[in-house]
Amino acid sequence: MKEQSNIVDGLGEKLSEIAGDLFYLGPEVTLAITIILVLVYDLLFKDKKEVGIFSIGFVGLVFALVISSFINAGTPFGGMFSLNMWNLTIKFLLILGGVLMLIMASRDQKNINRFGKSGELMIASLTVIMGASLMSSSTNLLMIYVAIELTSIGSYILTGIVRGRKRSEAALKYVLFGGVSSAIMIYGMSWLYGFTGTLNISDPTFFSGLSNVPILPLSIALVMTIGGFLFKLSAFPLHIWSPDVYQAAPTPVVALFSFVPKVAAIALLIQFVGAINTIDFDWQLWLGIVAIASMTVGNFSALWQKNAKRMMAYSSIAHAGFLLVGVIAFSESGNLALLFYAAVYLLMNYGAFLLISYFEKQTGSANINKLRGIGLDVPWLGVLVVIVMIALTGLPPTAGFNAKLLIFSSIWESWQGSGAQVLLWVFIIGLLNTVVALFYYLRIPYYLFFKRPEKEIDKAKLTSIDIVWGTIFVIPLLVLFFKSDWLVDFLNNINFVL
Amino acid sequence: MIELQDLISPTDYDPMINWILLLLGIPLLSFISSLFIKKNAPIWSTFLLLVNTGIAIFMAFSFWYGDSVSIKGVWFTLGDTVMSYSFYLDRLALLMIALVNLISFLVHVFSMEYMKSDRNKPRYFAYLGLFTFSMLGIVLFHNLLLMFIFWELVGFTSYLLIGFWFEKKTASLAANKAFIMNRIGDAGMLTGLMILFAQFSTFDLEAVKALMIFSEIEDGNWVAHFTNNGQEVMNSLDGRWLSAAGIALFCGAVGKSAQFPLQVWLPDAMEGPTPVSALIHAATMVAAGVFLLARVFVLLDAQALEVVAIVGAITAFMAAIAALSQFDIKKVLAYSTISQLGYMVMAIGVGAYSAGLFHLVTHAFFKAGLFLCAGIIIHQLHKLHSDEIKFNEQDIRVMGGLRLKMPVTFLCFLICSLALAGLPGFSGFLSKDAILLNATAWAEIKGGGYYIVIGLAYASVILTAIYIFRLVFLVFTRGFRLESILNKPGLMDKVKEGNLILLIPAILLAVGSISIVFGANVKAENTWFMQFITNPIYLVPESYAAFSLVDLSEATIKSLHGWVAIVSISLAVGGLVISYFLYRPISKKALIFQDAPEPRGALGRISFNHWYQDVLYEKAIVKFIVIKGKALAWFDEKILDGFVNGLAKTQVVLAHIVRWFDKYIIDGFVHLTVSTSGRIGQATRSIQSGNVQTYILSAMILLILLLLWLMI
Amino acid sequence: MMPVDHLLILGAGLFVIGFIVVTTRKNAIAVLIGIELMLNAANINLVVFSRFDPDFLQGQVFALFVITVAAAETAVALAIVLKVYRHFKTADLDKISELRG
Amino acid sequence: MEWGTTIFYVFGAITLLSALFILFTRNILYAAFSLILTFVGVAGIFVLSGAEFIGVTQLLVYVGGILVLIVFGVMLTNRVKGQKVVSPVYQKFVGSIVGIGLFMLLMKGILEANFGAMQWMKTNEQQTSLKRFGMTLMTDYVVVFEVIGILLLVALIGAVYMAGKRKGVNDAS
Amino acid sequence: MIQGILSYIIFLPLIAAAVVLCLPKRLESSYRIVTVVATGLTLLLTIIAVYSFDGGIAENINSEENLQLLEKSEWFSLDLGSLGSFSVDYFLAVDGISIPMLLLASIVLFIGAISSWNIRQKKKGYFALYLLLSGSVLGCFVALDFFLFYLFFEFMLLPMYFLIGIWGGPRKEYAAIKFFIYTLIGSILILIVMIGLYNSVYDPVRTGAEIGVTSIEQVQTMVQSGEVAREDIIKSFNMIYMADQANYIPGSLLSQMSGGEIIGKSARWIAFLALLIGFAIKLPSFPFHTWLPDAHVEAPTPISVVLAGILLKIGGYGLIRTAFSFFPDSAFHYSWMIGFFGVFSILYGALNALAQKDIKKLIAYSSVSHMGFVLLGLAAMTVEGISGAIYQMFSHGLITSMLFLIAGVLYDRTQDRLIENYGGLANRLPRFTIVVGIAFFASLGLPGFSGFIAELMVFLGAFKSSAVIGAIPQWMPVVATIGLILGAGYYLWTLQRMFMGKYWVKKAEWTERLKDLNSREYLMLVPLAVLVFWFGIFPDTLMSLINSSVEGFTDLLNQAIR
Repeated sequence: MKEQSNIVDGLGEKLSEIAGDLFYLGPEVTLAITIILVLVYDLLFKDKKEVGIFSIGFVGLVFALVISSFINAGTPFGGMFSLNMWNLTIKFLLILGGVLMLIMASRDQKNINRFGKSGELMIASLTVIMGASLMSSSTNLLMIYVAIELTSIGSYILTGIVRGRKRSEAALKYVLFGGVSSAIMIYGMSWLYGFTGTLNISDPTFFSGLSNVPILPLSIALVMTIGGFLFKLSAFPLHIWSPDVYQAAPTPVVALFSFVPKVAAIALLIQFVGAINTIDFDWQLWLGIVAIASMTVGNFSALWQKNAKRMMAYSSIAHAGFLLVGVIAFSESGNLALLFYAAVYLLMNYGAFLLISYFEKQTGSANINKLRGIGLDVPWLGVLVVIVMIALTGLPPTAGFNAKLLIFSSIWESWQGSGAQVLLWVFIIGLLNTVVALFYYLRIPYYLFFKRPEKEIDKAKLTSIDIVWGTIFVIPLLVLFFKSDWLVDFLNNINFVL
Repeated sequence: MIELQDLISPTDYDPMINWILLLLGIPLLSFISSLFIKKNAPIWSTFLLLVNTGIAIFMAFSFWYGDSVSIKGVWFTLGDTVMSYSFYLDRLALLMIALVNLISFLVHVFSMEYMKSDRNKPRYFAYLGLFTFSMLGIVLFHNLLLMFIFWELVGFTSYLLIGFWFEKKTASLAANKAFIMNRIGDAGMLTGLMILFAQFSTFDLEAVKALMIFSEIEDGNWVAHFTNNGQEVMNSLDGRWLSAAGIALFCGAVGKSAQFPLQVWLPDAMEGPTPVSALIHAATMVAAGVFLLARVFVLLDAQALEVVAIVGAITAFMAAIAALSQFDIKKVLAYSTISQLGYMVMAIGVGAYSAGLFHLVTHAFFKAGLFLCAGIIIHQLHKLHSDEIKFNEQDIRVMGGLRLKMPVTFLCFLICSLALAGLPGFSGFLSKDAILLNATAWAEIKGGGYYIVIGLAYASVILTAIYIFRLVFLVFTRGFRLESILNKPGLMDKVKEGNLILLIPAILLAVGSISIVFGANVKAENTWFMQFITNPIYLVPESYAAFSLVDLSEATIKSLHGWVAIVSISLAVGGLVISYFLYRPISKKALIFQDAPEPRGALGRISFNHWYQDVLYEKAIVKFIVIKGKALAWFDEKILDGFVNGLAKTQVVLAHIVRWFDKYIIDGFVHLTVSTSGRIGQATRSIQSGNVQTYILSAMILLILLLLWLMI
Repeated sequence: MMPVDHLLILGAGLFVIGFIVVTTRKNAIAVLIGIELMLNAANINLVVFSRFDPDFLQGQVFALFVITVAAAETAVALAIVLKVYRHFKTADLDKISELRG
Repeated sequence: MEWGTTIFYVFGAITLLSALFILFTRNILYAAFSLILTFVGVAGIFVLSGAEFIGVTQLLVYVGGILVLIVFGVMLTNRVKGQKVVSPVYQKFVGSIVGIGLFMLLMKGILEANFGAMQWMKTNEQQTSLKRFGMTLMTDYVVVFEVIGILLLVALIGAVYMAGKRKGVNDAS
Repeated sequence: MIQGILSYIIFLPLIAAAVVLCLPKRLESSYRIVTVVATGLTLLLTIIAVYSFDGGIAENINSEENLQLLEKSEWFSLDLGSLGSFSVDYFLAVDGISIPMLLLASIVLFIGAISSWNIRQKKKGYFALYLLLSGSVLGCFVALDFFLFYLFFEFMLLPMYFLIGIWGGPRKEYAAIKFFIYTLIGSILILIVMIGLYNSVYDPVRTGAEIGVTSIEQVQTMVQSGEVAREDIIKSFNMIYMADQANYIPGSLLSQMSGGEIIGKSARWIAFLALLIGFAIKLPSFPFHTWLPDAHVEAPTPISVVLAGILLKIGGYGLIRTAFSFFPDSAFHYSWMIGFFGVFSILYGALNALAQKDIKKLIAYSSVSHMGFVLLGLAAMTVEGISGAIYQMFSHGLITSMLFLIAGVLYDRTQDRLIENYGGLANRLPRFTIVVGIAFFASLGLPGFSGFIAELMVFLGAFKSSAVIGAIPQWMPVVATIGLILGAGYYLWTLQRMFMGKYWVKKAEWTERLKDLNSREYLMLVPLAVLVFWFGIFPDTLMSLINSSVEGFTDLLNQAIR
């Protein structure tokens, strides 16, 4: 850090340092540029913008993806970010999530219109991804706040921008809930600042500052701060907004919501709990309860949902709980398991939403009741649905099983190491939750295959390319079960660099 | 220390095995082939049985004086335990194969005529073949496990044969009853097998006997010492298991030999064809229990033997009482059979091993004879059936005076009856006398209440004479009561004597019931049978063997010899006389016998209903089990499954609770509090889900709660 | 100078008032006002702490950004409120609750 | 008591009272205008705490920007034809209970934490210069600054798009 | 011997499933041919495998040397950082415990395929699912890597779920869901233990390779004494290693030496209980059996056959292979309870069967009763008991398949399964009656049939147990003999009500539909009957395969208890 007396001295140095560090934010910069490009394109052309907007967005994202894989670990901008291979991988996954969302959106004319007629939806999506990508690596409370807000505002827009009574309602709820959550979070952050005098959580003074604070104010501050993260993670108790939003928003957008902000928040939590570990605050217990509650509430509430997307919202709440398990494990293996889980979750969740969007396309609604008997007409799609649902439940032979296996193994290991009861409960309740999960995940295949169709549905709407895409989304789930070492070794190589 | 493997190791090739296999193979062939060749099945299987009988008799004669032959082999291995099989041919076995084959053959012959008009003849003869096979199996194998297997097979064949006319509901029910009652006994026997196996690790009877000698009672524990493959083995069980083993094995006999309390199946088993009754339910299968007891005799300890004796005596007495008042000719004979089996069992129980077996053999002849005679009568009366003439041809109330029309049958029946009653000159006297002699000696030694046991036995003697001569008088003397019942005089003339195929077996069996066959001596111990088949040496650890058989046979018997014979003869004659006065041709009872009602007096009812044992079982046990089953099914369906469904429901409820939680605690916790604080009006207006403010509120509440949790 | 604690209590008071406004006012815009109050409460804290952090002024910077973001958020929120109003003809949140369950 | 301290308390009182007024009034317009007062109070506190720039920004952005937005919002979403723009109140009871509980909790936290005694605060307070502030903003926080730019841009586009009458992405439903 | 024969056995049905999926709809009638041929070839391969199996070489159940037809190659290996690394092997092999199960599975699957001949609707789905089911069932019995085992174990559920749920009876959905949920709860418990186990067990061979020591014993002593660094320890899913207590990482929760505890109870006990419940659900034992009657009643005939014939056996096999092998000490500790549940199931199932009106339900409850013998035999922990349990599984598989086929024969003709709706069928269907008689008497344990041998062994072993090893008291087998009587009771009663007496059926039109067995039905029933006879008369056919492995297994139990 610089001498205070001579501020202007070293400015040049500082600026060049900033310029040098800029590469670390390559993906974000790329996304920002893409946003501008989309905007400009949107302004320049009047009609038939679909191809242009899609290709700009796509190219931008892919470019960001490529760049993200070239970045090295480091702590650019004076410790505002802490990039390690782990959260770079997360970043990669986040951007990949964006790419896949675009692909999913391009499978449906309705969504093509939504995204392509005008650039806003694309811009907002890119913003969400950019925010999430920043979120995943920032170690500065201010940066965290801004990143979360960036993601949030993008999400509000994504929810609200498409017309519709329900969408507007959902967006309003979202924005109000989000506003309060972020207010709570920064209130907590302000205390943390008060405790430590620094916003940089990787700064040693942050940690030492926290160590001297009595437990009650410390807990208040941490709970409020983490509360803001939980909002992005849509974990209990700040999950309540998500079913409404998921039900209303366009399916590809929901897919984005269910992955990108969540995983970013998990990455953030990992950084954060790393900074507050071993102080008085028993964050493992706290997050453990949150994880258990998320899994339980998510799974149980999903049981009797009639709308597939709403059901998936609860499912994603439950998965937030599962992801939290990896955080709680708080170990190298836990992080690895989280990466694996995140990758698999990306695939299965996107797969699920893609297939739901197909059915939506076919039946015009995401209502599970409408799916009666379709499985027999489009058997291959039905099979894909079964695989995805099994993966989401976490049963073999899908990668969902390996993901659960790894993540629960890591919590087992942590428990063996520390003997903290909460870890055992997380372990047991988490696994038992799978049974509950099966109930509702199987409802979709159940309706697809067991129920008599109500009426003849128009099958012509699905093209073979749709099927191929569905397959491409789903098959890795099987492959990664049988050769999960491919992914794990890949992730391990990354970790070794760390 | 004795080596187990030496005892059970396979023997070298012995040509005897061929004979044995032949003996077993021919009936099996008869069974299988009869099923396929249909038309000529009766003659074919009878022929096969003739061959087999020939072989059996040939074997009996040629090997009688030789040493016992033992052939062993390995059936299968279970871990390092060798499950061996072994054949054992001693005199008892030789005698039994001859007896079984002979009677089976005679019954085959008889059946050719008796079952002539039945379209399921091949099946019938197949069953007979299977039965003979299984019965011979019991006799030839000298391994408890294999005996048990054939034991069950015999029960199974009996089930098939009792239920042969399966269209009759009573027949199928009787078959079930027989099988289940046998199964109960078998379950007990299986327990015995478990105990012996746990102790000796083998089922080979010879080996078990040899090892039994080396077992000891130590501190109330029954310890078996031996080496197995050179390794020392010390198996120890509580001493009471020794008695339990004996009693458990006896359970098998109780089932098969129709002893109290499982004897109820035998009277019902008369639903089967009469020749079957003669073969299975009189001569052979029911005697298998006695045979088994004889085989394991040396393994039974004092307690077990006591139980055997008491059960035998009780059975003998109860069945004899029951036989007094039956109207069905076969039922009388059935109860008689039970009673006589009770004698045999009691004989084993009192240590009269050879006497019991002797009675087995004599009884086989005269009881089979009685059944076949009854069969002839039934068969011939059945021919009277026509469109207008319908009656129960087994009911003695319709019979009478048949002596005139069926003289040969009458003669045979009479001889067998005399043998049954135990009058001198007939085989029954010899064996019964031997049993009573031993039993009396036994009671002498034991004293006290044990006299009651032999009291029952003596009482049965007189009762036997009464019921069997009741039968003789009512069936063969005075007029044909069917005429007066149906008001059709001259019906008597239509009754014919049975043809030779029917008669010859009966005649042969009757001849076998004359005592000369077993030696021209009035003293049982002087018969060739008692000479050759002698009491074995007792093997049970000494402290558990309460008395010495040697004492019993030598000293006491001699002193009792004279008067036991006298008492038994006078009792039999007394019975004959009573019977004569009650049922003689001109007695009051005989005159109106066609209208004889079911007995009304207490004793009569007990007798007629066989001590109400069936009723008791039906009411108490069967009902209980069925109700229990139903209750359990209900439990299973409603409670257990309901519980699980309940769990699922709970899950639903839980889901609802959670949703409710989501909705009312997360939404409505607020409202709840609102309403409790008296603002119901506002609450009703505001109870609305989907409200973002309640979301926020509840999220905050939950956050605070979580925070407080941490603080606690 | 006012003691730090007093200012913090003022912040806390503002935060709670904002929270109560958020949860009890039916009107969506009133809720937004509540949120602004909560944000201001946090800002007070930040600025107060920033007094002790003269080198880097992190609290002040934070407060500045909070204000900015709040502005952006309010803009978006109001746009959404208008949108909702077009559909529901009301801004009362208790009437905007079709998504539920 | 010094002057400065008194003014502090005055601003504090303004803030708190006007906030309470917001809490108790039902008229949203009153609330909105009362909010001005709150903001002014807060701005005063900012200025007195040595954050003049933030104070000014507070006034500019909040009073000049947000509040105008809010007032417009009120106008647009209520047919203001003479009658009062009232926002009904509900779940007052629970809301207040939770609020008061929260306040107690925060109070307790503040008192227990004893912020005044924090180690890092031992250094004496110093006046800060705007220049330093600017430097910090443009060096240490330049990324945030840029990101905020994007955020504002996006928010603006989104808000305009959503608020626009005939605009909004077409959708059949 | 064919190299990799076990893989062929597993993959043949899977490939056939793919073939069925690829065949166009116009070749619909060929699906069943493909299925029958594939399962038939599987059976053939299995017979070759059994033939080449040497029953005499097993010494110690927990060493790989006694395994035969071994195929082992690394499937994947994950390095989990702080968790250490673990490897999952593609590890197939058979020993004396699995080879009878494999044989049984092949036989029953083949019979089931034949019995699927007249499935009429949605053939492609049916046969593909059936073949998938076949592959996973077979895999379950030969997989010796816990991960692989679990894969097959779980993968069985889905095809079963659909087979019951789509082709089942009126309440198929309910039954399918119930089946799935029950089994899934079980498998979650198994999964929990599996995670605990692989975190506690290391692979001595790979670990040795890591530290450069070749002798397994040396590696084991080094690990036990803590000479090997934690990161060098390679964890393993290998079930054979898990059965050797020396392969537990010292200090790990499930290690016998370290005596880890969960909530104050021995962790090993709890793990054992979890496995026990997991497999007892599958077995099924009281009180986890209530899914069985529903699943059986609603499932189509071939699926009932497979379900009762094989799937239940996975419960028993799993107990032997996992719970008892890994935690012999806990097994001993809980043997009384296991034995009690065994006896209770025997009586409970039998009494329930007595009260059933539906013949399929009756058979289902009789399965509960018969599988109680498996538990009893296992609880005995003696050679006889465990051999008996295995034999009982094998024999029950054959007999119960026959019984369900019989129920199917009747159901095919009249679409009715109520016992009270029939009477005197022996008059009209004499041959069928003979087959029914054979099946019933075999099931009630008549000597000469395989069931008798099995039950006998269980009884002998259970009675011996208290003296030899002290596991279960003598009264248990004695009480269990009541089960034999009740078994006779319900079978004979059913036989009497349905087949004896005057011919009578509820609806007149059934009469013409009630034809005696056709040749396809003979093809299924006669071989089964012959096998039931064969294994009742020549037990050595099977015993020679399993003896030495069972001895090795009991040695393992004995060592652990001492």
